[in-house]
Amino acid sequence: MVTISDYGKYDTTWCPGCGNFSILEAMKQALVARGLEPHQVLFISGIGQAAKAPHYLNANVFNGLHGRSLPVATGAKLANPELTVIVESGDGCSYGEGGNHFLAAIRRNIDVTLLAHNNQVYGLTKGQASPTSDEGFITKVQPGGVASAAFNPAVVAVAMHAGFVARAFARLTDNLSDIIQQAIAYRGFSLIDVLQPCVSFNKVNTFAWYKSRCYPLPKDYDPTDWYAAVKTADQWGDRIPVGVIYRNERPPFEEHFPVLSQGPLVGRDVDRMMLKKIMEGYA
Amino acid sequence: MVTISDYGKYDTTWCPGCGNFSILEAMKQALVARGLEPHQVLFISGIGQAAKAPHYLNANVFNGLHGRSLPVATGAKLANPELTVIVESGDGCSYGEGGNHFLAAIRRNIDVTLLAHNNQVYGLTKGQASPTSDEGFITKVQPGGVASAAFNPAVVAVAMHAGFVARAFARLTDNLSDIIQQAIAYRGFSLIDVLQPCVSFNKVNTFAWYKSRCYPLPKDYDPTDWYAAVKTADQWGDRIPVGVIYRNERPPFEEHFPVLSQGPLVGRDVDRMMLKKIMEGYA
Amino acid sequence: MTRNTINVLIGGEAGQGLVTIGEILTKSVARSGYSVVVTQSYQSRIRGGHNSFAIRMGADEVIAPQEAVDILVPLDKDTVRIHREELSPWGLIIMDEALDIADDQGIKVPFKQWAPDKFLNIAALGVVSYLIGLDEELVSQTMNKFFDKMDQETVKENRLVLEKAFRWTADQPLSFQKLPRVSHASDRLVMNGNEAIALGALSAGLKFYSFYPMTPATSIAVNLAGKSEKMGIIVEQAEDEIAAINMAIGASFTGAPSMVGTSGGGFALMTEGVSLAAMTETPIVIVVSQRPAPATGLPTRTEQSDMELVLHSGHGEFPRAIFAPGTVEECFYLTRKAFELAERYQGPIFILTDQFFADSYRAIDPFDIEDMSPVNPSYALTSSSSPYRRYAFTDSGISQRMLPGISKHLVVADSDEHSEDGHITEDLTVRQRMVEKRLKKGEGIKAEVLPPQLQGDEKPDMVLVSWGSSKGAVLEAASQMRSNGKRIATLHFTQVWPLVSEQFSEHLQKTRELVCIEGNATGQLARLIRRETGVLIAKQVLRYDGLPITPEYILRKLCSN
Amino acid sequence: MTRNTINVLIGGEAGQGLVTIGEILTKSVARSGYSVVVTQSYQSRIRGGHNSFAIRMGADEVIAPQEAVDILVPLDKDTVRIHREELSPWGLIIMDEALDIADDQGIKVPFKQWAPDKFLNIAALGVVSYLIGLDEELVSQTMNKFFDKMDQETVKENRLVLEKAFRWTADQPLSFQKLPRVSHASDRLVMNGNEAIALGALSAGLKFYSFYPMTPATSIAVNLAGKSEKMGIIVEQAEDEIAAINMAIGASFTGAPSMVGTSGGGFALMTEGVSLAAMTETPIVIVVSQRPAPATGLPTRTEQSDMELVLHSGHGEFPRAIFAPGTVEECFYLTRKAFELAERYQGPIFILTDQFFADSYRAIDPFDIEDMSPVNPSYALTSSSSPYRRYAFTDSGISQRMLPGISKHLVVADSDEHSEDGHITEDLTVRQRMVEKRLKKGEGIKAEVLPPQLQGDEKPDMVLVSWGSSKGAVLEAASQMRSNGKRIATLHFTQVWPLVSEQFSEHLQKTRELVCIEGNATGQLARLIRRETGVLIAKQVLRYDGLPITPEYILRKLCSN
Ligand SMILES: Cc1ncc(C[n+]2csc(CCOP(=O)(O)OP(=O)(O)O)c2C)c(N)n1
Ligand SMILES: Cc1ncc(C[n+]2csc(CCOP(=O)(O)OP(=O)(O)O)c2C)c(N)n1
Ligand code: SF4
Ligand code: SF4
Ligand SMILES: [Mg+2]
Ligand SMILES: [Mg+2]
Repeated sequence: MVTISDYGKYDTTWCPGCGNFSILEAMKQALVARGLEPHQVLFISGIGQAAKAPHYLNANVFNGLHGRSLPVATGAKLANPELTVIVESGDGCSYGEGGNHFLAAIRRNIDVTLLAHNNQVYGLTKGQASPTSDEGFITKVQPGGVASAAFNPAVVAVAMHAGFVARAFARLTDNLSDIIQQAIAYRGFSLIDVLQPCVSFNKVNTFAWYKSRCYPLPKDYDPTDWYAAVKTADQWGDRIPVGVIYRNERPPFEEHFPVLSQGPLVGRDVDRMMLKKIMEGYA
Repeated sequence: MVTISDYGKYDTTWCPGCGNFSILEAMKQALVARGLEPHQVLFISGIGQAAKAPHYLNANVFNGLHGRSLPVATGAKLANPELTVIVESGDGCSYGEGGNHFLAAIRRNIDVTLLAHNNQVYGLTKGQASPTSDEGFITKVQPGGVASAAFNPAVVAVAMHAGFVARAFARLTDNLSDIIQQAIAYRGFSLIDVLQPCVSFNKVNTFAWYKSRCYPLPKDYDPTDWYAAVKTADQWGDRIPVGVIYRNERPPFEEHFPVLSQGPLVGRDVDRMMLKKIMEGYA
Repeated sequence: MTRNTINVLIGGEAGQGLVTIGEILTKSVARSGYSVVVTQSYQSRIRGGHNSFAIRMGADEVIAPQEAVDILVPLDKDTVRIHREELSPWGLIIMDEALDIADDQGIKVPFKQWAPDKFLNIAALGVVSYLIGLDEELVSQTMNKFFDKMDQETVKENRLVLEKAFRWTADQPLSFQKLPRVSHASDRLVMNGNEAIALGALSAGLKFYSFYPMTPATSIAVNLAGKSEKMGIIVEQAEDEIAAINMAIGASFTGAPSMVGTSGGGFALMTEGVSLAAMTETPIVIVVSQRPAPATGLPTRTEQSDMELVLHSGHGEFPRAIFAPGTVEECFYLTRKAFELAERYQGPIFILTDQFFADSYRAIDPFDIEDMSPVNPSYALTSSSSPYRRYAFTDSGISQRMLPGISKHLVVADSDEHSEDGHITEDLTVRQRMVEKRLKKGEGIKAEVLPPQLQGDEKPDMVLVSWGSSKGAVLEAASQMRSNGKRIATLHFTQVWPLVSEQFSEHLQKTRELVCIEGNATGQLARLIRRETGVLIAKQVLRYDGLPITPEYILRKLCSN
Repeated sequence: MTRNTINVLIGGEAGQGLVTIGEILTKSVARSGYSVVVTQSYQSRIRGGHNSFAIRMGADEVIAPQEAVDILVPLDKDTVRIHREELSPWGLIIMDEALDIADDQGIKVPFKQWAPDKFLNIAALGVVSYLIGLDEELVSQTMNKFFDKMDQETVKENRLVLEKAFRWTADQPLSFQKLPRVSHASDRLVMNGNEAIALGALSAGLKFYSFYPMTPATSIAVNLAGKSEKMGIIVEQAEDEIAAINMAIGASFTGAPSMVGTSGGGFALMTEGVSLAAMTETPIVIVVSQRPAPATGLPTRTEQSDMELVLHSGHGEFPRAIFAPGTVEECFYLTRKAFELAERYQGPIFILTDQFFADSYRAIDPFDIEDMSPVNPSYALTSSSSPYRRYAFTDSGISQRMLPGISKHLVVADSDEHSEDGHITEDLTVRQRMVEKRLKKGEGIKAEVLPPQLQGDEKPDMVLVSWGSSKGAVLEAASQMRSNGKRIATLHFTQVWPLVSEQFSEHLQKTRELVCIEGNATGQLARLIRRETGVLIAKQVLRYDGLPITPEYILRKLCSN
């Protein structure tokens, strides 16, 4: 049986007090709770502080380019649908540089879990605004405050009828772990937008700021009601709901490929007789 | 006084019967109705059949790369806020290759009108699926039918609280022209998603298909009601509402730049005394 | 230009169906045992404008396009205006009498008398087929096969029109010189460059192809998608080129031999991904199908101006190989070779082609598909050492590759500089060794480079240097010059990187004159050769108007220069 | 290595404030009239790890970093472990007695006795300042200015700690050789490479800067953003690098002199846009600040491995210029020059720098800002001909540029091949002329190329060839070798493209030995020189471990080679 210790313990390069630590813990808990062994899991990440997370546990890892983890995850999952594929990256990575892939992943409903560490700032590059930074957020390169509206990934995902949409708060670790488990279990694309305090660069959306605002969705909340979910996802400000906001039963992308019903592509031979026939079609 | 003929008449490279012709006409009508002279208008486009539109009227034109017209438009408008900047491009250009810029333009609320010729297909490259192609749409590269959900630009834009969101049908030319006028008048980002029959490559979403489905929003429709607008924008299938779906009063992006209150950046001198002081700050 | 071949050019507006007649005629000619080279020229629009489809055919091997036209088939008046002066002295213009053009080489055909307008194409096909000496039955069969799912009624009508066309032409007092009879195998295939790349990839074991549509690369996707279910592969249209290459890298990482295809602008977007493949040491084959640039340029025309781009694409330094096939057979075999190298050296390998070649049909003998095994995978299913280290240092620079999820070994790949175990590092000693490890693989790639092909006179007065798709044109121009008594050799590169000076620099030094022939405006291969050998090729024949290099073009430039 | 300069290295974890002491010390040294070269080395993390800030200072001009450390200021134990062996024989380690390290070159300072922990930095600053001979009052003032908006209480405490540190050090029996007195102007500025680029751009008339954050280019944005309101410019963070360059092109098109800055991976994403700027003939300045690659590589370290990438970036063929400044002054002036060329030749012009240089503070004399006019705009407000043709053919290839909306003339720009009026065309004759027009501009660029700088012996036995940020290190290494009796010259390129062979190839031929010195693993400049001149530079000193080239590194390699 898999235990937390199978996922190891590593030194990190994160700042003391960073919200990333709880996310890492919640992730390990969730993997163990799902009975997944390290080799069954593939983490894919981009570049940023959050994107280093996969280096800090035992699993398969592809730590790719800033903003490009979802396409890598899509290819990886299509080539081996048996892997549990989890993308972990920051808000900049997932919604900024990677915005177009975010839309495409939702449209595909590829069976990948995107866990976005949303600290509303670019951490690794030292504190520029991210797409989720609140309007007016002041940084060294936005001395007059952010002029764009903040990107709300949850409401966009729900509006697009994404398969599974959740918001979480890093320090509600059990709640987060539970959501991660549901997301992994979900067969299709699952988004978990995790609010994560950055103690070094975000002095506005702090631990206390999130804590006083985040409230779990009520027990009787119905995540299958799309229209209600849009409103729930849109909520931001004094009250921020966390939990599974929306889910539906769209078939996962992989199901559209008959070839994948037999499992991974690796090791499949080339059907030379078929290929010969195909070639002869060029006569 | 400006007249239609000021906008000229050109040979096009479009197929006879294409929906683009009516869009071109509606655009000219709208420009004239707004009293805009050709030199006051800057058209920016990407690459595709739709993106050729600006070549077919008299105006300033920047015909850039596939998918990248919104950033060009943003820069152009910021450098000269007095220009009326209109982006015309296809669905592939605007929502596919350019998806990330679509999100960013909405967030900025830059005073640019995006008129997307949405034929639900890649025309110029001969009929591949576009982001707006309906699920199941069959093409030479999607022989099993499109497996991704169709992108609904209107619902995403509304969900993001875009400034001005409209859908139109190319052949309802007057309605379209009216919407274009409103969009140009709107101070902020305006999206007009124009359903446009492609007679060569889209044999599903034909003129008749659109015609039987598109209905104008009722007179008493309130485009300032966000929550209702989400539902309206989401409607697709047997009934497709056309008209101004949503609008709000967010300040346009340009207003965040004090320097722009004095008009275009061109020709401004360098304040050398100020620069000297800045330099001395490095002591 | 030569009477050994016949060059038929069909011209008209986009949408008039000229590609249809062109393809049926090409297939008929090939099935009759002749050799063909097709040149397609079209505009970036769907309807209207002016397009052409030229088929040069011969009993002996035809290797290059030809500008002079022997039979012109204009589907509109414009075609005559545009192509009239290309007509050879013995050439004919086969035109609908309704076109109303007076021309003493023109043959007015009463198409309208035989059938309604929509059969005009078939009628023209019949006339041309008769003129060049094809068998009516064979043309008819080819046509039926082409129109696959047609109702019996139309089949019959087509046949009837063809018959009328043959009969009418036979009755004309024409002395056009038919193709000589040949007894070649009739199982010849008709395939263009992109089709051969697709087929080569399938035979090599391709399992994943991702792309974003872009002319002239899209037809690779079309060819693969059409076969995806049968061959058990995945073909996925990505949201953009960046996604395309990153998806392919992801698929390759988890075990699917992967390829992407695009053209210049799309490739520019992929270059960060190229660097990622190199850093993570993930095998990937990248096809770049060139067209005139900068920027959008001329989307449907041809050029050879992205060689330097491909060679230096991706930030940082890493090894790569670039193949530039010059025949359809090479497209097939070099694609296989590209997969081999990608697997063996675990990184990006390129195939550089162009619009001319992508669309250029040729008659070829079938490949021995049955005897060709897919490329050996480079991954191992078990590891000798535990814990497994993805980037273990070795003498060759090649580390054992494993796949995630296939064994209990964990596979860690990183875009940051990493240690042997794949985890991010800032140890600068490790950095240095990793740079050396990656570059080391370049030596292996170099050791299996395909040398350029030297042909022609042993002691040439002039050596023509070229690469990629211009191969046939250069060879033909050289042989033409030789028949005029000149001593000419050709040195053609089908692999443009790495260049191994020892393989060819002596050939460059043993001649009085060197001429580099390239489809670009700055002489990229010439520059590269100088960089790698020090030899300056001062004289260049360059073409950059969007059209392919032809033997005539080379000869014109060499004489006038 | 030399006793003319003092090299102070402050090391510790990220977040310990070593940059703060480093910067105050640097400014104090500069204001005292000395010359400095700062080398910052840091990891890709926000807290922890090991970073260092080294200040080499001297009364004469200091031009390069130095590895040997004369005063080591460890803020943690790790620093001693990592840097101990760099300590010069006369070097000192200034450490908190609490660090508990026994070292006979170590000076244990009772920091904790003077003030609480948070003043440790100031205390260390005081000790070092005294040792190198700075004036207490000047250091104190510099400190106050640095901590700008501090309350009076803290100012007083800081002052007190400084005083204690000075007094304590004066009482120690130390014979450390202070800097000689100098009587230089005290209005020297302290500026790093990126700051000088930002300032140069402002003085040239920059009005629009768009970027996506990427180390080591981000500090350009930070510098510009901080001044944007005062200078009336727009600084915009884009959603990605593709947007950044396209925005800048848009802004330039409507009249704002524009610049973008990024590093390798971000630049790879911009390359399609580079091609767009070339095709539409839109002026743009592009700063590429290099770091070790491929892929993410080592984000906070230095390298010179993207020269070939930049030179060949963008699909298709078009002219460009690439500047590679070697001093902070050159950063300023070459940025101005880049704007000039961008305006004049209407296309992409590059500045190639790197992390070492981006972060390397130097003491410089103020620029004559008042006397420097902004770059002349290339656009005209009225047109001589009507209708205005954006791409009118001219002898120079340069067409009159106009701006949309400024007059009644319509301005049409196109990414497709276009005719003179800017509208899309498929006329292949026009295509050919447009290619020639664009390339023609390259001749103009070539005519104003900055020749490489030849220095040193007239009849050298060895010529050291280099480019960009390694300038100082190479010059110093050469002078070191000369003082050892060798005949050495240096040939340094501050513009790496175009290369004009006539300007320098004879220098390469008049020596027995050529050595190319580059911060990469494959010798990119050497290759380029061979390509352009035929001259092979067989011997190379390359560095690719992420650290800057130092005089010592060069000497070590040249002796061991
Ligand atoms: C193409 C590219 N552009 C920019 C960068 C620089 N970069 C590295 S991390 C980062 C932002 C990180 O922000 P986020 O994704 O929110 O992660 P965080 O550090 O906040 O966890 C950026 C811009 C890069 N590595 N690659
Ligand atoms: C970077 C890049 N990728 C791909 C292309 C090829 N391309 C040209 S137009 C087009 C799609 C056009 O579709 P859409 O935007 O819907 O316009 P339409 O032709 O349907 O009007 C594509 C993929 C390109 N020019 N540049
Ligand atoms: S910079 Fe912010 S997000 Fe990154 S590790 Fe530190 S606290 Fe966490
Ligand atoms: S291909 Fe379609 S969209 Fe393009 S011009 Fe023809 S009908 Fe219109
Ligand atoms: Mg973040
Ligand atoms: Mg379209």
